[in-house]
Amino acid sequence: MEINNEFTVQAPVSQAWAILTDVERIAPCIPGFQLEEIEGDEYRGTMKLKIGAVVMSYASRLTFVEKDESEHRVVMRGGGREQRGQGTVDATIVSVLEAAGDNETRVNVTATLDVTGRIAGFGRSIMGDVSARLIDQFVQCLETRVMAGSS
Amino acid sequence: MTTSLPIDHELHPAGAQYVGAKINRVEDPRFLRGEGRFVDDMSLPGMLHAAFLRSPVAHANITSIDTSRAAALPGVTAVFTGQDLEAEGIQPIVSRAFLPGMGDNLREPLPTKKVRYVGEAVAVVVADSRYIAEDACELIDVEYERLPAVIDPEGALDPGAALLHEDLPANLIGRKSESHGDPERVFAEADHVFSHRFVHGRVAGVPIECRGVIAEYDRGREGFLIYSSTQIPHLTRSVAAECFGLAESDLQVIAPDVGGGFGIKAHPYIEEVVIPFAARRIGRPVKWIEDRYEHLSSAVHAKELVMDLELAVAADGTFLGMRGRYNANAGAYGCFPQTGMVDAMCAATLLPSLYKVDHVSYEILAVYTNKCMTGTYRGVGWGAGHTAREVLIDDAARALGRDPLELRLQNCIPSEPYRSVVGMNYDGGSYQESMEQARDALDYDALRERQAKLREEGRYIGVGFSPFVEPAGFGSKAAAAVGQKHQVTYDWGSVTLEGDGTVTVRMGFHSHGQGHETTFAQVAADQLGVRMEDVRIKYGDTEGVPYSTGTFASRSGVIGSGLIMRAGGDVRDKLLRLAAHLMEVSPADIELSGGKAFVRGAPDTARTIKEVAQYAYFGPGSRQLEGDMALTSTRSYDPPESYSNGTIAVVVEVDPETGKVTIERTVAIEDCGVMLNPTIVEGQVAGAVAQGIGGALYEEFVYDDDGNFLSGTLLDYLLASSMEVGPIEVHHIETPSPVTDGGIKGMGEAGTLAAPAAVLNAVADALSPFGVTFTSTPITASLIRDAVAAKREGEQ
Amino acid sequence: MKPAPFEYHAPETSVEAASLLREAGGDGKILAGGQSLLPLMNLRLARPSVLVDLRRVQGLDGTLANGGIRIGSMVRHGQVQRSHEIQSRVPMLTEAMRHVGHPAIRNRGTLGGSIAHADPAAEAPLVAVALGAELVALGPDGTRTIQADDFFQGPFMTALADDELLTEILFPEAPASAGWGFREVARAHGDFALVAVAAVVSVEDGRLRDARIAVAGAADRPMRIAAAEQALEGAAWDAGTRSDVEQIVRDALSPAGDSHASAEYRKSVAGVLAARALDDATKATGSTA
Amino acid sequence: MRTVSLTVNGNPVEEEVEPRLLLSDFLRHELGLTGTHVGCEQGVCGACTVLVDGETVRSCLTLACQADGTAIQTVEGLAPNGGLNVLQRAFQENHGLQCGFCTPGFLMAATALLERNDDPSEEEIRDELSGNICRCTGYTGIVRSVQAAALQLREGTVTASEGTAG
Repeated sequence: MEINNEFTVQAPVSQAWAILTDVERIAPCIPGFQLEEIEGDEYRGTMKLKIGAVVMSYASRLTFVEKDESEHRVVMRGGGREQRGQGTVDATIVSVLEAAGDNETRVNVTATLDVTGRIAGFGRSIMGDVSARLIDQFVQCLETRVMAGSS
Repeated sequence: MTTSLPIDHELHPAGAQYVGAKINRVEDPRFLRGEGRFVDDMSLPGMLHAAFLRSPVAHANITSIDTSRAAALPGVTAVFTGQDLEAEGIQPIVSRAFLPGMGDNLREPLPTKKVRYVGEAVAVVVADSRYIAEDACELIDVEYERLPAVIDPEGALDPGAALLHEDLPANLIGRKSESHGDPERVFAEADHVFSHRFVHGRVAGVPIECRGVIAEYDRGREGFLIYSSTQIPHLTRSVAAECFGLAESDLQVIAPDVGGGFGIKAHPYIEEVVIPFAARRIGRPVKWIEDRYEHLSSAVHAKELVMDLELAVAADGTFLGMRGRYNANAGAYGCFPQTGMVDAMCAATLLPSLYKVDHVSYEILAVYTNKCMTGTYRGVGWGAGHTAREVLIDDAARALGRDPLELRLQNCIPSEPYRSVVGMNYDGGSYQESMEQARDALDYDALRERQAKLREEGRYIGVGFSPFVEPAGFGSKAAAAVGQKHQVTYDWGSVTLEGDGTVTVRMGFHSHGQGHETTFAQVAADQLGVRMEDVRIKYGDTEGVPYSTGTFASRSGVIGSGLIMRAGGDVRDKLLRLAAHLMEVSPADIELSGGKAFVRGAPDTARTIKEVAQYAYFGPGSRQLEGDMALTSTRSYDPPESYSNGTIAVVVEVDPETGKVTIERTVAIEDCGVMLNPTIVEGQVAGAVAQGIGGALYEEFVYDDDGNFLSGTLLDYLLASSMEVGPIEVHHIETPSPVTDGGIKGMGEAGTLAAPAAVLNAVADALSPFGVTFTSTPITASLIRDAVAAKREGEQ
Repeated sequence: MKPAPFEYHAPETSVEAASLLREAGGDGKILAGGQSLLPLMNLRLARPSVLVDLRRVQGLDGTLANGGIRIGSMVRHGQVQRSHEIQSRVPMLTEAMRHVGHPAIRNRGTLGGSIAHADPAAEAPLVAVALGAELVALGPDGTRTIQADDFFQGPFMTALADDELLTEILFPEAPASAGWGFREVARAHGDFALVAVAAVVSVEDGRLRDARIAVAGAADRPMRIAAAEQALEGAAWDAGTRSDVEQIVRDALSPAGDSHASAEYRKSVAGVLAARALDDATKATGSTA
Repeated sequence: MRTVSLTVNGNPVEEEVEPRLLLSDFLRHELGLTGTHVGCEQGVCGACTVLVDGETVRSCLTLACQADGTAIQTVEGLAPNGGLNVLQRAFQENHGLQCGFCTPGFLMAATALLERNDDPSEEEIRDELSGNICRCTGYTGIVRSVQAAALQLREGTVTASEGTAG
């Protein structure tokens, strides 16, 4: 499943880049994510996905696969495994930043998701809606909290 | 209807009163009181409960399994993986190759190296309760190394496709081509050639009782007692014995009351090996009851076929030739004993059906993919192939401006026995008459008038016909006729007159809804002149009944009745001699009826059969009779090919804007030769039709491109309810088979085989103003509406 | 397929229930009828560590009519369906109940449970949105009223906090001039809706007024189609308006396709059902528009 | 563990149960009433239908502790004298069952229907039973059975829940 999202933040590209490549600063904005430890380039924590009564907890890790500052392109790979149960989530997230004005940056995020386990067998497709909503929350948080606090 | 047949005994001996009558079922009261005994109703002393951990991924190497956290959970007795079974030398289940170039398929009871579909069992937990066993499954840590999933059957043979079985050169299960007549020529010369690619959806029988196994190990005798919800207790015993390296009689397999089968329970399964293994290791009985997710994801699926069909037609509508290519998406393993070839072979060999075509060719192949293995489901590949063919014929009729029923009648074979070009020996039937009877039952002309009138009001009704022949009474010859020569069947049964005058029939044919306790009692009672209530039909326990390949493929009625007629006839002869001896007359003068033996024409001479039996068992005088006087006989029967036939017609109304289909009427004409009990025939037809309607409109197992299984609940895999199915009218024609014992033909699958084509044709007929045709099943509301919309847009 | 273990409480007051939820710290769930929750628990998709059963809580199972009608959250679907009082005041709700599962499900499932579950294809949330219901939530700090439009926030997501429970649903009194329509297409009888549409509209002097149109099954929540409502304001219900509304509804939605129906199907059928529901609604007003 | 006390087929029952125990498992495995069958545990098939205070309920979607204080009727309670009641007999006479696994659920659903309405139309019968799945009969025999039972109830003096020796 591929999810595409584009948003703008009120900050110049260089500043946006610095924030978006800093896991410790963006972690609080990832809905349900609790950063627990950092080892080298790997960030580990718990990702709790809540869709009404359905709650999935994943032991998760996040690494940067690519950080190309000249192209303002960053690729992250995340993976998680259900803490109870056998399901997994793997995500490759490609973000490309582009100046949209003096103090404005357009961020294009493409996430490729690979979900297994019982949640993946949910016949009615709500994962798209859920993911879109999670990304909305993430962006909103990013805009209000991080960018506001850093400018 | 009486018949004169080349058999050793009559179905209706003098005095017979039961066969052919509508008789209420004798097995019903226990089910109606909730006193049936299904596997999950059993409890053995000290019994533990098992749950399986199943693969969440479609294709992966197992790099490690850590069961320590699970084993440490309070209430857990043991956790076993494939390594544990391998260490004790438990052998894989083998489905054997039977074509050149085909390889055996070996399935480890629990995989040691790889998982090949979502839902495949990886480990088993045994605990004090199922609840705890499921808790523990969540604590097993399995590391998987993901491999690409092979989902599309057409891509499965690409050189770059991931290989499912490393011991095989490719994902090919088997391939076979046949050509009869000169199809190349007739296709080149034909005035019209119609063709389509038809994709039949993946479906299954989905009985309301899931599977289940209880196993107990007898350490002293080194043998197993296994309860299983199966249609085939003897084959299950054979396979389990082989896996354990034990003699057949070291295992006792009991199939108690079984809550529906439909072919799904006609295969041995890995749980029938793993649960006994666990019971042996632990030394206590272990129960596993398949839950609905396990059933939907891991009990055999069926009928997923990609079919390319061509029909060559002359200018006057005569069918000249048919060609087909059948590619079965057979899933990850080969089912025992048919292998994944079963659906494609069945579909292909029935290609000409009841049409006079002299030029037919087909290619059959089946491929391994990362889905649940396929096996048998009522109507098997016959149904899928039938749907593809009958839909193409309707498309052809529309294109030619011909009435679909007239076009079929024009090309239909005669009623007499007929050898089809591919070599099937139809034993005669009512091929044309059944179509005519369906037409009359519907009042066809009036229906067409109503259709035209309603269309003016913007309402769309349609009618679809689906005439069929159904291979039935499946013995070795029928198996060979559908390309399954390797599937030798073997069935025997015994009839015994007990010392109290009651009759015991012992057979391996399990009954899980078919009503054997009634129909076979009818046959046996008529053979021995006893009252039905004095007959007991025993089945299901490998210790108690003779060997049988089991109940599937509409075989029990023909073979079971034949066995009873043969063995019962033997006992009858002895009974007549005994009665004659007792009554001091000639055996030729004795008539048996209503539980009495009497001199023909002199009912007041009657002695009860109980008296005669007691005379045999306990009366010293009977010892004066010479020869073997055991009042029991065991006989086998492997019948010739026989074929039921009939026509199903469906009337629907379709809402083109929402795609909603309402089934207004279903008419089923059934000719299964001599009927044992019309009530049961009607029940079988109606039930099969309902499953056919389900397959046409609602049912499908869906996998996404990664091999995730999307149909794990009955909200996803939708079964038709009383609101969707609607009333089903059954009409009978009775054309006795000239080749089987008693003229009986097997029945029970035709509705599932033939109803989907009737539904698809009816919907397409309703929507003919839009020019909609269908090339897949199921035709969901979404598919129907979207097809109409595509046609409307195309016009704009 | 058995539920994971949980702690079970059956309090006698809603206040007690709310404080139990607060103590559970986000891992608690309310058990009302259980007809949505228990299947998820059996599948272990839901695994609350604390279950707060409302069966003994007083005062949640009544209805009170006063112009509109207040329905306690524990009133069961079957009771809603059979209530003459509800039928006379909120007939759309009565009609919608016919489509909720099957009799045995309706005998247990509750109106409040269904609304709090917020299945985007469910009937009760759709009717709540279409009729502008007010939802009363009770938490440890007291009660608050939430408009239906604000209550549903996403698939199975609501404005209820982790320690709040729904106690009452308040359906406003419908104007005498209003008519209603409810249309649903499901794959099979009693199955969840592929698409459902609820519409209310008044007719004054031959013109449509105050239309409310809501769609279920074609978005992440029951969704009002404001553009269609505006287009109807002051219009006559003729073939042109009908086809405009059908198109507007279709264009307002961007549902996802899944194994049950395509995205295009859901959009298009939402439009079709909206038009049909408005046919019913305008007809029910008894006036010609 | 929680204590539940209730009546089952008129008999008082008091048992300690784990909160997560499903009512279906409680009836089948704690009380030994195995006539109530489990077909999906997803609330779809209806095989586990029992009457709780006279109303049909999916016992797989009910916790045993939710049944505290209720009166439950299962298939075993339909004809306590070991015979068949009117409805059960109608099922036998109209071929309303084949494998018999879904049958107890259908009997309970039909009992609830006939208690409310002894003259249901075919449409009403089909609607009322649509929450129960039968994979064998195509429903034809089941609908006919309920119609036959309704006719007998209208003509006779028995009620649907009364057991009459068969």
